[in-house]
Order: sequence, then structure tokens, then C-alpha cells
Amino acid sequence: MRKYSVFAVAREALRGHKGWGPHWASPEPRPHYDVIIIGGGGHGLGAAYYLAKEHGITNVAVLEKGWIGGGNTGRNTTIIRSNYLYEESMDIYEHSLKLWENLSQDLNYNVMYSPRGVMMLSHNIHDQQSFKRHINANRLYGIDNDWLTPEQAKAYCPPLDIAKTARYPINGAALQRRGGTARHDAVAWGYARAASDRGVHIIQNCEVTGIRRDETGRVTGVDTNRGFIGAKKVGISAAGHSSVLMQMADVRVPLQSQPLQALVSEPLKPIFPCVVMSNSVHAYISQSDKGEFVIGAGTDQYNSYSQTGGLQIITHTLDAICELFPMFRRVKMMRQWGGIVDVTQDRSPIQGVTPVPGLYLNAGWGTGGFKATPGSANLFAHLIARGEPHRLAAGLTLERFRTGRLIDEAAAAAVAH
Amino acid sequence: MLLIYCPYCEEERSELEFRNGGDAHIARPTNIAEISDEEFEAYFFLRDNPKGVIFERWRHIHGCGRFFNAARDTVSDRFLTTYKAGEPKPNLDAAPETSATVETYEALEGAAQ
Amino acid sequence: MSGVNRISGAGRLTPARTARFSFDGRTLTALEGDTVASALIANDIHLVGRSFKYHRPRGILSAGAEEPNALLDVSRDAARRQPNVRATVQEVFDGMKVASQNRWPSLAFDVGGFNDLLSPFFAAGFYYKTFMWPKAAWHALYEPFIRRAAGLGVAPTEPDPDHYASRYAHCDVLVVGAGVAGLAAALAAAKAGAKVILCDEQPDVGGALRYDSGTTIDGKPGYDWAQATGQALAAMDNVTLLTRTTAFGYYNHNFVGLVERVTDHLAAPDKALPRERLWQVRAKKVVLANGAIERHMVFANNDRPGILLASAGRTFLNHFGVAVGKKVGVYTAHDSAYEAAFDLRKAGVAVPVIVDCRERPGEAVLEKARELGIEVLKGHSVVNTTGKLRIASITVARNGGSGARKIAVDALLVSAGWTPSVHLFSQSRGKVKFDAETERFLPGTYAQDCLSIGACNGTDDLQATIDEALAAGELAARAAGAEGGAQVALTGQNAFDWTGGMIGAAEGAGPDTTVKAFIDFQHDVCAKDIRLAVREGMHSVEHIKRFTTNGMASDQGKLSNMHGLAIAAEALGKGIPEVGLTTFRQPYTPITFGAIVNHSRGSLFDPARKTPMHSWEEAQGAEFEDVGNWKRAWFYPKAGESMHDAVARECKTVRDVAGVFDASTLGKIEVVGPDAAQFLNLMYTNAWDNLKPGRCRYGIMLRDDGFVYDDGVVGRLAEDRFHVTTTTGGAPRVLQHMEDYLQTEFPHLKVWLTSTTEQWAVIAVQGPKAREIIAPLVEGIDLSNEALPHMSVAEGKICGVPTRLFRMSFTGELGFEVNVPADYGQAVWEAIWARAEPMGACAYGTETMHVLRAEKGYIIVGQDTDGTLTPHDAGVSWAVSKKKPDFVGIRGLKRPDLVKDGRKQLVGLLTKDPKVVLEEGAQIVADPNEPKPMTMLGHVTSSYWSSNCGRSIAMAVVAGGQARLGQTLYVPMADRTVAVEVSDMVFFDKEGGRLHG
Amino acid sequence: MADQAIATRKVPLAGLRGGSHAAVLTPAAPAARIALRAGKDAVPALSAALGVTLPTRPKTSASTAKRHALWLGPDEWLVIDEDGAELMGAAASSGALHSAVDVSHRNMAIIVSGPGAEVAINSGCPQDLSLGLFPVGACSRTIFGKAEIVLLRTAEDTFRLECWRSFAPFVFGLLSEGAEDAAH
Repeated sequence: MRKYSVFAVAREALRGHKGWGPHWASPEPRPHYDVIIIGGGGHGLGAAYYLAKEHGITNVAVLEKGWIGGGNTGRNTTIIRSNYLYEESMDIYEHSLKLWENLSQDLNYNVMYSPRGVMMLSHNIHDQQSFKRHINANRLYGIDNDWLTPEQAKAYCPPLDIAKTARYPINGAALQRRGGTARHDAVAWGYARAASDRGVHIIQNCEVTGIRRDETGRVTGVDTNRGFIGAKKVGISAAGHSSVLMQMADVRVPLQSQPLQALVSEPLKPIFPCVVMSNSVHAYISQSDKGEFVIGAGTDQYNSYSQTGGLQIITHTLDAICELFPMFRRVKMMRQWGGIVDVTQDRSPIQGVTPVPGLYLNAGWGTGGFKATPGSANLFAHLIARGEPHRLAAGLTLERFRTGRLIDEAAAAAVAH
Repeated sequence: MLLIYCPYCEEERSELEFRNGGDAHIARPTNIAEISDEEFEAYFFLRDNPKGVIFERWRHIHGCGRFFNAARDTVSDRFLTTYKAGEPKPNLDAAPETSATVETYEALEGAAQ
Repeated sequence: MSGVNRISGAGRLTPARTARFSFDGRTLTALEGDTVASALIANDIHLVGRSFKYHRPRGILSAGAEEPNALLDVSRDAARRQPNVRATVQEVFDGMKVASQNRWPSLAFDVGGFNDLLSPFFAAGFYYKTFMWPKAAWHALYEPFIRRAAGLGVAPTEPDPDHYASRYAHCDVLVVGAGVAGLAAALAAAKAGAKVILCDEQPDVGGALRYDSGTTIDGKPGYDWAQATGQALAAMDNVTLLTRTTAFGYYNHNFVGLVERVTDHLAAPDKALPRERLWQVRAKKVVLANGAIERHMVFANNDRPGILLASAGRTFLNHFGVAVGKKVGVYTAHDSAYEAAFDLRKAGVAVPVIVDCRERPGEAVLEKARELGIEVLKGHSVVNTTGKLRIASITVARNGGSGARKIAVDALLVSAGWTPSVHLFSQSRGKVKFDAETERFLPGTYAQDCLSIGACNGTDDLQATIDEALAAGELAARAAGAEGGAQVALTGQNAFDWTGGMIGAAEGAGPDTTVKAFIDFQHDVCAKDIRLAVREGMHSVEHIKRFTTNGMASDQGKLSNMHGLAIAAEALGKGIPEVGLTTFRQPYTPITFGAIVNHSRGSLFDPARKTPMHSWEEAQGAEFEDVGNWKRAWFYPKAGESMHDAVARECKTVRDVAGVFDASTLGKIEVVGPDAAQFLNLMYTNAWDNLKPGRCRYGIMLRDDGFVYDDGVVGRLAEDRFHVTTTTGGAPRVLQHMEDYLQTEFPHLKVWLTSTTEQWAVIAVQGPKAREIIAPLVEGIDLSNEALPHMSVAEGKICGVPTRLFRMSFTGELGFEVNVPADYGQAVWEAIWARAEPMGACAYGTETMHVLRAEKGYIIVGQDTDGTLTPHDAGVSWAVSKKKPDFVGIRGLKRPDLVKDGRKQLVGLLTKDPKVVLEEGAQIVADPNEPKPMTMLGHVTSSYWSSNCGRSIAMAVVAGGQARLGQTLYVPMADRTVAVEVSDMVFFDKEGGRLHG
Repeated sequence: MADQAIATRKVPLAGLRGGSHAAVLTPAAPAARIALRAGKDAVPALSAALGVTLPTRPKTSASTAKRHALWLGPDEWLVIDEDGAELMGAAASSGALHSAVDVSHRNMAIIVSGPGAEVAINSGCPQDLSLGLFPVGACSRTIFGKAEIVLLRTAEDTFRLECWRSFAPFVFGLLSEGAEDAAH
């Protein structure tokens, strides 16, 4: 793999950039792999990379039905943070954040991880109680998360309106300074390039249509639109399509696939220095390096694989944004889009073995998948290589829906009395 | 914003008047206290989450207040039919098959023929 | 004089009606009806902006919504400033201020232009390959540098003073686009009796007829026919004609969003008018007649100011009466551009040359060119241009490169042909098909109930368009149920039939070149960038788009997508349909957040619900807290009192004398019917059959998974009538939860639910003197302990109005909750207050309520529980019936993890130092010296200073808490560690004697 | 007790008037209301007892002079008596199985009248209110911005719009903006 650097770019600049090769190879699939990962998003590509890098398993294929990074990896609002409440969540998101901090160097690909701070606005006493609970738990766990007064919040993010007369006045904020954003496409491409360099096959336009098992029930490979491909182990990392793939192995999973929408504004000169989220008014916003406001909306209320949703969801989100930032009413929406998020009832992910030997599942990341990318990929690789979960992901198994040991981040932010 | 035919109001109304109620035809076991952990998991958590026709519940919460059922294609978001709560799952063979003919938005991405 | 380039006698504006505006501080004169673009060109100004990446000088390219370059900052006043306004859409009004963007210090001399020299370094995707060392430098150094260069316009900094409106609308037929096709379709549909909405983004109808000069319809000049037809339509009762209105989004089930720009073109708009109006249209049929967009030619240095689309040149001339230059060249691959040359020539403008890259242009236009004496260079191409801030010359060569010569021009009109606008069709999730012969994507498979007609459907011939439109209009009307009679017939004639068109790089910008042949002007994407992306392994059109940012600018690729696609296909060695299109997403053109949110602001953002006693509380100086949508009185500070003082006083007063509290926000549901008790048996963990009328019981409600969902006191008013209360925040979801089970699981039960939250104002009177306070006001109810003991309810009158009087307590004191019909709430409250105040009682708010209940160990669902606690965890096992065969949650409660030892359980905490008040949300550990990550046992859910206990008190969930009573645990805070002892949860009046007065 | 003054009634939006020449907004006088629930079998007896025929078709109402019965759902009606007459007792006298709950104070009503009434309401209500689909006498529970309402068309250009009392300021505020827009 040719090393990327400022010198390489300068050298190429002098000769019309004729010397660059492909980011990743596009080989024909082999008849058999040690591991097949279904889903060429950040999680799947990353898992392949870590299988090769940390577990020495390089006879790996990533099968992607469309183009890599084209699912939720390329559709999200790129927020990164780790200030979750429960140990299981903190474990995995903090593991991920630590990987984010070195990811560009590790991959020799600039993923533009930008720790510009993620600020969550508190609007009432209940928010405050909930945020303090997070902050205290995070501090004792070694994760940064600070309580800010409204004035401190405004100093950190000048466009904030902290007037007490607002419909939802701000009574404080929780700030994770190490939180921030990264460039979503770069994550997929960086992992793909680094994995490909280590021998992983990245096979695009390859849709899995069946999961084959032998008479003992063990996975033997997958049927695809490009024929059967054998494998000793198969990992599913297909976000919204997890249920569809698991059904191919006759396993029902506790997942629902729903549209999640987002939008960007026209590009404007930088005015917004960090990420701001508000659970009470349901909105989050940051400004990209190109100057667009990147704004996340909520999920539509029904299951859908359409990657579209209703205007009312966008409206609801912009209501909130304009209420928090009244000067943004003249800003224009340039593009809206949707992805398919797979959500569990406890809003926490599933990573673990399945009832089918040799079949592993990484799913249910809901709206939190992008921030988890390196951590999830790293631990999923461990799971596939070792056949059992890493300590940091041990609580994320499917089993919890039978035992009741849920990791209910949503419930922890329960509605006020 | 979907347009949903309420079988009680006998009229199509905006999605704004409705609330989705998840999968239809999942009856709460009458002997629920006795069922196994696995059965409880299946009842409460496990879902088909189909890519294609889903049978789902809606409540006309800001209308007649009634829960009813719908068959909808989760790829096109088109409703095949809606019917009153308590009525059996309709036989959709009679209804036009839409999932095969409606082109998906997703399929559009990066590919047109 | 309204500009040196204004041609006398040309155009449709009235010379006498002028408007003055400023551009970068320079005052200019325009005519009413001008766009900023036409006015600037009239004043011979082409240079209007700088590109995003290289800061190249840029001019006006188009005359419509597809404009990628001419984005300006337009303001009426300081707060009414709009960045990134397309000069080609914005109409001039007298007094408007216009400024160029993305340049410093000035438009003509822009320091950022230095980037253009460095452009070899800034190739597509270069930033992925560098800026990685040292590690911290990305965020600290490189990113701030890149961000400084980001964006075009400057974001508004003041709250928007304008207002926006919204209308939901329904129609039989929505016609998008009021060109020939749209007008004809609307006419046919309207005459058939359909309810029609016809919209167009331009200020007037006509579409392409606005620039056209040679078409006649029904014997009239096309534009005149369009205006007459528009007026006729507007006069019909069943037609709504909306101009300056963009159909921006086609959503599910024929829901189409339109934005009408109401005042942005007016010099002194009526204050009552909204700036913009959002139309949310649900149409039975949608007819898409949104035309086609002309493409530019892709050649070296094709981005200089003064280079415009040919149709734009015609629009400026024929509609606005403005010539784009004095010596105007034409470079085309399509016949349509010839007509621009003809129009200019006829208006007296020099047209030195038409360069046509085709060997065989259309015969008719060639003949006409000869007749007008315009030189046509067939089989030639423009291979370069000169001119720093405005085009000065073109270099023309025979295809293949020979015979290059320079021709001086001051403007160049270009056309590579027309791209049907399938944006809305694609948004509707219809699937396009590629027409190989004409090299264009056309509507293929429809996903919704719509039709495409005219240019957006690939129909080129005028009469064919008219016929298609009339048929579609009538068909749509009939399909929507219209039964009216009149059929419409129209004949049209155009001057020339058009042929030609090309996509991709033109001569001289091919694969082996490094010239800057721009595809996406705003993002500075050149043909060579597309090729680089392919070379780097980006083989999907989506990857190419994302790697190069082609089509991602504010015009969303209206001009660039097809060119980019063709170049990518060539580089990939694939056919265009194999490569495919990127996705068309809403909105068609950018729309303001203001239009989307319209009325939603301040008090209309979200209803602020206030109780019947709110104004009294406000008058007493209460501070309020938000609970859900409710504003609740939080505490009542007296002059000089802090919150702490006020709450301490209120707490003491309630226990020493009495207090009056507004509990109206508690959810209330009336459960009525012969099976009411049986239903409650299923919904709550408790048993209800044995509750006698007139008595109350505290109930716990679970979800089926066994976790606490809500709680409240339920009073039985009669055998078949219960008065159920819920938490304030829980009211709507509890009713939904109950309805869900009632309608879908237990439909056999004869019982009905009605929300009565707002029927009743609730005045809680609590404390030793509670009975004394209310007794004289009450009629028909015996308030004695014997007749009305703790947890009972009676109906009677208070202050002469009906009441449901509950004897209950959330304070541990003798207490009553007086329910009166809401309109009487304030009067009854005042009557109670008139008795309470002289006795030394106080009004108290939610904070005191919280402290008092905590002193008694009463839980608050949602604060002390969080959706992960069972009733056993919450210490209310006594409320869970062990006899009932079923209730919601019965099975969930038995799951392995819910019954295992060591679960987090609710307990009391007493700090070793009684003066220390723990922080709510603080975490609890056993070993304060354990290194991080520490093992957390639980957290503090409620914590207060208790003036009645003379010390702090707290509630917490602690792993295995009920087995830890008496243990010492620790609460490590940032600045100190607090030692605490685990206790039971009753801190005051442990025997509970006070309840019974 | 005898010398206690009887509590005075304070209605939401008291004294407010608003709207535009296109759509005038007037808070309605206090009225008696019940939320009535019953099966089909009980309809004749309840109709007789209440003196107004309970409609059984969706989106329809029945009225006598001052009493209106609005179909809200297949087993649900909102009965309004503009004179404030006692309705609970009347329903009880039917002898039929039903649930009647007094909601006189839960709801309040705003009368929207004028040529722009439809447009004013459509500023926040997604239903088709054209006369063909929502004729005089039509009624429906629906949504208005972020509030639930019940609409009753009492004349070609007049609607009675019912909402819960704490939503009244919001509903009146949004209606005011809609009425203003309807005038332009």
C-alpha cells in the first residue's frame, strides 16, 4: 500500500495525480473464505481490518450488496461521544472513542476525527438529574463529561440562546470535550483500504440471498447474486437489514428497522463550534468542515426499508433547532435523506453469538452506530476470531432478551413526574 | 407523511392523526403467567421485521381512537389494506402484489436501468 | 437609464418603472421585474462571486433556479439578511442591498484566489491523504484552517423578525410547472371540473415561453397565450394558481410540499404578510410538468464570468430586455443555442461566431444563421478562454486540434443540450430509464399516482407536448373523480425543431488533459477530478460523487450530474445506465427553515399548559418549573428568600400548620363500566375487586416486561366507576397503554376510559390544620376520620360547586385533595386560601412536595424509578397481588434477571455528616479508593435538605440495597468523598400517625 | 356554610376576541358536555334520553336547537349542550349500558367564522375541510398544530372548534395566525 502523506500528495501534484492507485482492490470472490462478513459499512469493514491486523485472519471477504459505506455509515450525522450511563455502554463507546483518537494514524487515512465537544442541553430539573447521573457515572469510570452552567455553555457555543424566557430555557449542559465528529465516508474508505492492503477481499454489488448450514446446523457459507461462497464463519453487520439476513438462518431477532432522517443546510461560514444535542426538544446539530449545518431528526414511527420518511419528522426537528437558535430560521435546508436504523427495545446493541454455530451478529446500533464504529468493529473481530465475546462486549448478547438483563439507556432518561 | 385509511372512519387521513402500534396479530398469551422464558421472549421481543409486507397496528389516536390493523409494504410504504381490530389476517393473494413491482428508492441509489 | 446593456424595445419590463439597489456598496438602477441577475448584467456586471475551493472569479451562468455560481447576500435590513441567494431567482426591489460572498478583501481582488495557484495540490480527496501528523494537529491546526475556508455566505446572526405561514391543502390535480405543458394540463383538468392547484417557481407563468421568441399557440405569441391562460385559470373557482412557488418535495402518498415566496420581491411588504408560505398539498393526482434544464459545455476554463447558458442569454434578452454582452459568441452541441444567436443578432448585438462541435447541426438553424449572416464553425470546439474577471476571448479549433484561432468576445453562450428534470419524479420513488438515443434519463416506472408531461418526460415537439398535456390533464381529472364536460383543444407552432446534445467532456478536456474543465462550478469539480476518483478505485457513482463532491453543492448537481456521470462512465469503460444516477433527494431547491417550521415559534413552538390556578400562583410570585408541557409552581419565594429558604419554610409550615398545593396536572382517567374493576385488576399489580366505593388505593402499573410504568391513587366512586390518577408526565402514555390493552387484548370487557385530567382542578390541602381550613367550605360531606378516613373519597359540594373530595396524602400529613370542575378552580383555591393564610398556612410548590414525600419515603416514578426497576426493587412489593392469575407484567417479573439477588433496590441514604446534601445523580461505591473504572453500586435518585428532620435525606438505588441496611457506602464527588449509611426510606414520622390527623 | 359565596366560574380565554376579517375567532360560551361511550344497542335508548339522535355514521353529528351529538368513534360521542343543561342525569335515565363522563370543564370551544375559516383552520389541521368532504354538520376529532381538537362545522363559513382547556391559548394563538394569513 502506498503511504499517504503530504509529500506523496505534493509529488503527485506535480504530475497530475496520475500515480495514485485504487484505495482498495476489487477482486473476484474466492470459492471459500475463513470468514465472511456481510455488510460493507464501517462496522463490517473495520471488523475485517481488525481480524487481519489483530487476529492474523486474512482470508476474509466483506460482502456488500451495494457500494461500501452506502448504508448508515454514509448517512449519519457523524457524532462521536462515549458519555453513556451504563457500564456496558460506557465500555464499548469509550473503547471506541479511544480508537477514534488514533484512527487516522492507524489507517494512514485522515478520518478527520475532530474532538470539538458534544454538548447536551438540559432544559429542566429532570434533565439535570439525568445528566448529573451520567456525569457522575462517567467520572468514576474515567470518562470525561462536565456540567456547564448556561453561561459556560454559551461561552463554549456562542449561538446558543440562554434567555430564561425561552419556551425551553437552558438550565445547564453536559459537555464531553473529547466527543465530536469525524468524516463518515473516510471511515469506510480508510478501513477498506487498510483491510484490502492486508489481504481482505472487498466484494461490492454482492447481495447475500441465503445462509447455508450443514446437517449439524453449522454455517457453511452464503448464497449470493454472484453464486455460493463458502465460509467457516459468517458475521452479519448489516444494520437495517439484520433481521432479513437472520431470517435466512431461520432466527428471529428483537429488532425493528425504522427510517431515520437527517438534513444539511446550505454551506455557511463557520459559526457553530461544537455539537449540540437536546433530548427535551429532540434535535442535534453541528457544522461540517464544508460549512453545512448537519442536523439529525428522529425516527419515523413505523418500520420501513424505504430510506425515506415524512416531512413532519424534519419539521419537528427544525422546530426545535429554530427554537434553540432563532437566527437560523433564514438558513436553508439543502438536502434531506434517510437511513434504516435497526433498533432494539432497550436501545442498546446486540453483539454476540447466535443460535446458529459459526454465525455471529452485530446489530441493533440504532442511532448510535457511527460513534461505535471502531470499537464495535474491533470487538466484533474478537468475537468472530475467538468464538466468544470480548469482556467489553459481554453484556451485549442476544441472551439478555430472555433473561431480562437489559441495558436500557432510553429508560434511564425516563419521563419526568 | 403517510395517508392512512381508517376502517372505522371510512376515510383516508393524514399520518399526523395516527400512532403506529407495532406488529399486529401478536396475541398476549392467555396463560401468560405460565409460559416459559423463551415463550415470553418470543411474545415480547422477537419480531419478523419483514422487508416486504408487514402486518401492523395503528391507532387513530387523534381521530376515532380505535386500534386497527394494516398490511403495508415496508419497501414502498404502500398500504395494501387496512382492517378492523379483531378481524383475521386478510388473504393478500387476492390483492395486487406490490412488493415485486414497486421499484424501491434504495435500489435507485447508484443504479438505474 | 437602467443599465448600459438594456436594449431599447426588447423585453417585457416597463422602462419607466425603476428600482434602485446596491451591489457591494455601489448603487445601481434596475427595472421592476428584474431579477438581481438581469439587473447586474444590464449594468454590465458579470463578476458576482468566487467559487468554493479555488476562489475562481465567477459570473451568472443561468437565469433560473439551477444557478450554481451567482449566490449573493441579500438584505432588507440587518435582521432580514439572507445569504446564498440565487441572483437569478431573487427579484429586485427598491432599496435592497446585495453583496457578493466568499471573497476578501474584495470581489475583484480576493486573497483566496491564491488557492487557484495551489490547485494541483488540492485535487479531489487530497485531505484524506494528509494532515495526519502530528496527531493533535488535525483539530488544533489543519481543521481550523480548512474551516476558515468553509462555506459561502455568512450565517444570519440575529433572530429572524419575519413570520411564515402554513396551509394544508387538498386537490384533485396538482400541476407542477406552468409552462406550456403545465398550463395546458391545468386547463384541461380544470375544464373537466377538477379542483386544481397549479404552481410555478417563476413570478409569472410561461416557463420556457418566457425566453422563447418564435412560438405561437392558438395563433398568439407563446408568452401572451401563457399569460392569458394563466389569467383564465386564476379566475376559475376550482383553480389555485401559485406563482413564485416551488414544489420542493414529493413525499409519500402524493404529499407534495410547496414553498410560496410572498414578500421577498416587495419593497415595502405589508407587515401582516408572511415572508413565505408552506403549502402541504395532498393531491389525488400529480402532474409533473417541470421542464428541462440546459447543460453547459465542459471545456477548458469554461467558468469565466460572461459565460452563460444559451437559454439564459435568451431569457435576459427576451424577457428582461438585457443583452449579456456586446460581442457574444455561442458554443453549442445543440440547435437551441442558435436561436439565442438569432435573437441577439436581431436585437443588434454582434454575434461573431457560433461554434458547434457537431459536424451536422440542424438544417433549419443553419439556414437561418446563413440568412442572418452569422458565421457557424461546424465540427469546431472552444478549447480555451481568456479574461481574468470576465471572458475576453475564446480559442476555437477544429475538432482534433488543428486551426486554432482566438476570437474576441465579451460573452459566450453555451449549450450542451437539455436534461429532463426528473427530480420530483425520482423523489416520488419512481424509477428512471435511460433513453440511449437521446442520452437522457426519463421517467420509467411510476411509484405514485402521478404523470410526467412535456420536457421533463422527454417530449420535445410542441404540439406533442400540448396533446400529451391536455390528455394528462383530463385523465388526471377523471381519475380523481371529476365529471365536468368541456374538452380543450390547442394548436401550437414553434420556430425550429431542435436536434443535438452531448454529455461529458468536450473537445480538449479529454482523458489525457489536465485542463480545468468545470463540471460542478460551485464545488470546483473538473472533469479530471472525476477521472482521478475512478483511478483511485471509486467505481460507484455514489463514491465518485462523495470523493469529488460533484453535485453536492447548493444546486445539488442540476447542471453537473449528467456530465459527471458521462465522464465517469467513460473512465470506467461502462455504459451510462450501468453506472447509474445518484439519488435525487428533497428539496428541489434549498428552502428556508422558517418556511418549514412556519408558525412554530415561542408560545406556538410547543403548548405551555397552565393550570386553572396559574394566574394566582404567578401573582403570588411563584417560580415555575417545566414538567412535560406543564408549567408547575415550583416554590413561592417571599421577598429576599432564596429557593432554599423558601422550601425550608414551606416544608416546616406544612407540617406545623398546613399548606395548599396545586395538584391539577396529575393525570386523571375515569374508568367506567361493569367490568371496570376487572380491567384495573389487569392493568395494576394490585387487586381492585375488594375496594369499596368511597375508598382509594395506591396502584402500581407495570409494562408486560415487569418494570414499573406508572403509579397513582385510584378512587372507587361507584361499583362501576373509578377515578384513576397518574403521574403528570405519564398521563397520555398511561391512557394509550390502557386503551391498547383494552381494545386489543381485553376487548370483551365492558369498560370505557375517558381522560378527565383537565376536567378537574385539584387543590391539595395538607397538614394538621387541613380539615379546619376546608371544613366550613364543604357541604354534604362528613370530614371526620370515621366518615372519611385516610384513602377515601366522597362527592359533595365546596363553595357551592360540585367536588370530588379525596382524603389522601402525599406528605404524610392529614390531607385532602379537593377536585372541583376546572373553571371553578381558582375561585375555590382563593376561598381556601382566604381561610388558610390567616391560620399561618402557606402555598407550596413542587419542590416542597418532593421534600415532604421523600421525608416519608414515597417514591416518584420517573425520578426514583427509571424504567429498569420492578416494584420489588422499588420497595413496593406490598402493592403486588400474589393471588391474581393475571396482570400486565406478571410474567415479565419472573424472568431470571428480575428475580436474582443483588438487583438494584431503592433504599434511604443518610450522610454521615448530616449537613451534607448529596447531589441527585451522584454514584455510590463500596470502596472509595478503587481505581477507575470504579464499581458503581447505584445512584442517588432524590436528595434534599429536610428542615423537618434537621438534616439531609436521600433516596438511592443500590445493588442489593435492602440487604445493606446499616452499611457504610461512599459517594465520591469531584472534590470530596461523602460517607453515607444505608437506611430505610422513612425519615419522618415512622409510625405514620400524622396521616390520621 | 350558608354565608359562603358560591365560587365564580373563570373560563379560559375569557374576553378574548381575535382573528381577521376573513376568519373571526370567538371563544364560545361555557357549555355542558359529556364524553359518551356505548355500544350500538344502547343508541336508541340514549338518543331518546338525551333528546338528540346519536349519529352512527363517521364524521356526522346531530343537533337540536342547542344540543349537539358528535360522532367521534364507533362507540364514542361528544354531547354538547350550549345552554349548560344537565347531561349526566339524562344519560343515566336511559337505563342502557353506557359510560358518561362530565367533561364540561375539560373542553372549551372557539367559534371560527368567516369566508376564511377553512383556511385559518387548515393552517394547522391536515384534514380536507372543503364543503364537499366536510359539509355543514360534519365533525371530527383531529389535530391542529400540536394540539388535539374536535371540529364541528355549524354553517358553511362557521366551525366550532373544541380543545382541552390548557391548550386553548396555543390553539387560539395558532388560529390567530391562520386567520391573519387567510385574510391575505
